Amino acid sequence: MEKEQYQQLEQSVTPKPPYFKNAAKAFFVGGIICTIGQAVSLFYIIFFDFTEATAGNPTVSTMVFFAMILTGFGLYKRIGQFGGAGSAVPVTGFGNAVISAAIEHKSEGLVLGVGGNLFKLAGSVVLFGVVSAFFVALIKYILVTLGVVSW
Amino acid sequence: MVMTFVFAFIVGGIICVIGQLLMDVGNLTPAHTLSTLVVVGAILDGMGLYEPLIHFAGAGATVPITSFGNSLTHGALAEAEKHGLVGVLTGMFEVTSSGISAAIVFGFIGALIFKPKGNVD
Amino acid sequence: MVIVFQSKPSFLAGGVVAGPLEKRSVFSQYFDTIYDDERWKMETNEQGHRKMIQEACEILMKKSGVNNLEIDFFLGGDLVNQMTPTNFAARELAISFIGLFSACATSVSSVIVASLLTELGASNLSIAGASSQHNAIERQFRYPVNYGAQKPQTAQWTVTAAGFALIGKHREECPCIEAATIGKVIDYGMDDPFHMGAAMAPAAFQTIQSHLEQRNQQFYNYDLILTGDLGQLGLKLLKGMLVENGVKKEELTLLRDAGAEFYGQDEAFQSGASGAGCSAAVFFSYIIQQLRAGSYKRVLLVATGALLSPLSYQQGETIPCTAHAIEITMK
Amino acid sequence: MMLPIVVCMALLSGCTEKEKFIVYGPPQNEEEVEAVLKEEKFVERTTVIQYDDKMLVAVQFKPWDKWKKAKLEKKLQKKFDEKYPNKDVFVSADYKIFYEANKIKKDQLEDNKLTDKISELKKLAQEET
Repeated sequence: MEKEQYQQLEQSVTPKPPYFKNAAKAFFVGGIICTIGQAVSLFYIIFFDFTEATAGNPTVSTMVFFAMILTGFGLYKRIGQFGGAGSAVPVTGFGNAVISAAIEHKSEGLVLGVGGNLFKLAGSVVLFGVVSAFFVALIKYILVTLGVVSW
Repeated sequence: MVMTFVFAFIVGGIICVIGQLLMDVGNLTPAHTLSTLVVVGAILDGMGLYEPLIHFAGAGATVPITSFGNSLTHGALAEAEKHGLVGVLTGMFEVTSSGISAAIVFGFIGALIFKPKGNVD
Repeated sequence: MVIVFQSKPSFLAGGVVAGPLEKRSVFSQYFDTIYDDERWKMETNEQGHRKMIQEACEILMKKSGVNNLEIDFFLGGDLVNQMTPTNFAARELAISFIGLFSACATSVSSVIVASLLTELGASNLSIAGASSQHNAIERQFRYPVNYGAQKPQTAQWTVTAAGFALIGKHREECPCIEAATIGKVIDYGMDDPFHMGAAMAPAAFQTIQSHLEQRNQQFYNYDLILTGDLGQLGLKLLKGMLVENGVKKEELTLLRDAGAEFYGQDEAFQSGASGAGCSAAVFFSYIIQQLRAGSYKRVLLVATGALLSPLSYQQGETIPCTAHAIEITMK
Repeated sequence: MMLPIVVCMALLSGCTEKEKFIVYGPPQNEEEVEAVLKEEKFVERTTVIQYDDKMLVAVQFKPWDKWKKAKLEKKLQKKFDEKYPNKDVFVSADYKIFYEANKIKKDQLEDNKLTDKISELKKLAQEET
């Protein structure tokens, strides 16, 4: 059997991901996580000195804390298998990527293992976040200087 | 206040669906998907569109990873506005995202107290 | 290329240990020991992996009533970088050792080398086999075990198991190795590390075809043709290729896959089991016991291996695969 | 000692129920303030606290108008500044401010404490992330 012929066979046998089902599950799980985030946020607004504008930071940190607990007990990967992007896209997913790598590489020590591999999976998110922030600021600065837009 | 919860659910859900479609239809790995969304968040903030989304949906916009791009860009833009071109450069050293710091700290703590488990269910 | 063994070396015994999750395997009743701790009470997964190999070999020696001084060679491998678990286990076992790497096909390639050494007269008793430990392999090839990435339906689950066999001179009452085929490395351009079955199926196809051709045999001359870890989808693809090549549909019932059957129909494992330990555990427990019991007279075991590394697929390379086969008969 | 005039208004979206208007202290210009706020369709609920020459206007916008929160807040601030040039008006659409304003109303804070509390809230509202 030729390569091309085999690739055709492979295409016909391999099941397509259930797009709709996966999207629905992602919507549900992602929505729930964000709603929990909203509740945490409200908690900080009511019981501490945070406004709607400043409650974002403690909320995100708290969500990452929840991610640590769930990851440590091996529950986050079960949520991940069900929710797909629904649990990967919220910051809890970012936390899971960092924390799971940290736990995994503990066996190589705190410096070379945890330190060296902490951002093994999530490093690209930090990289592209910072770099794109730089370029967006630069472009906006140029546009403002040219008088195209204002701050 | 109830509506804020509803909007948080819907907007957060929609951002996750976009991520799922990038993974399923676009065939991207989770790392590629998250990187893409962060860049999208940064660009949206540059256009001044992310802040309104946060006002509208609260945690529905601050909890998804797109808010990383937003908060990093926000810091850089604020510096650029204050100090001009130099600010664009120095802004990079001042920008922070609480998610990143939290992940580092909790990652370290998690490594100290937990062991990797491989069970399926 | 086919090798026919004149002296017909025999499988004298098999030793298989598996991890806690493998209790759910349909083959679990044939395993010698199932351990409740996936790390074998060791600090790290890799140490647990080593301990598992040691334990399988010790059980094997105990079953056959021999000690390590009577064993001439230890042949085996695993999937961890530089095969440290097997190398370290060899240090503890203190037997002349060569590490072999054919990815998940190591279970059969090590038996082939052991049979050659026996045929040559250099070996009286050899241990051959392979193993894999889920956590150690996953973290190396894919993600940390606690990372919540969604696995597609095409993914396979790396088993935690070690399977070793004692190969010796021909004995009437034991299953013997008649012939073997060392496979070529086949690459049909598949590049998805979460769809290994599709990458490995063409290699299995080539090896089965050339073995049958050179041995002048037909599909129905075998009681069973068992592939290693193609998974449900890989098996489907292999069947598709065979049908295309003129094998009759009714003959395909003779073709089974250890990986596809390993965890039954449990959807938590997606397309089935994989890993070097998968084929080793099934071949050296279930198959040997069935042959001894007389349920099968002639089987062809085809272990498939995907020869990729995390580096190679990140650099955009496709996944080359190989398959090695041994033909085992029982009087 | 000047008793603070606390005016509280709860305008529910769409239907303005009269009984939702709770007025504390001698009513001065509370109807006028209410009318100013009612003019704007995007306002859902408000709590206004008046004392001395200061005024804290805590508003909550209708959900669909929250997009423009920053803009609308400014608009309202400007409107109040123009309408009451002699008064120090502070408008905030933040939920925290609204929540605290309601608490002030409920607890009936005393003069000196009120001044402190309000300047504290003002500082809070101006904090950036």
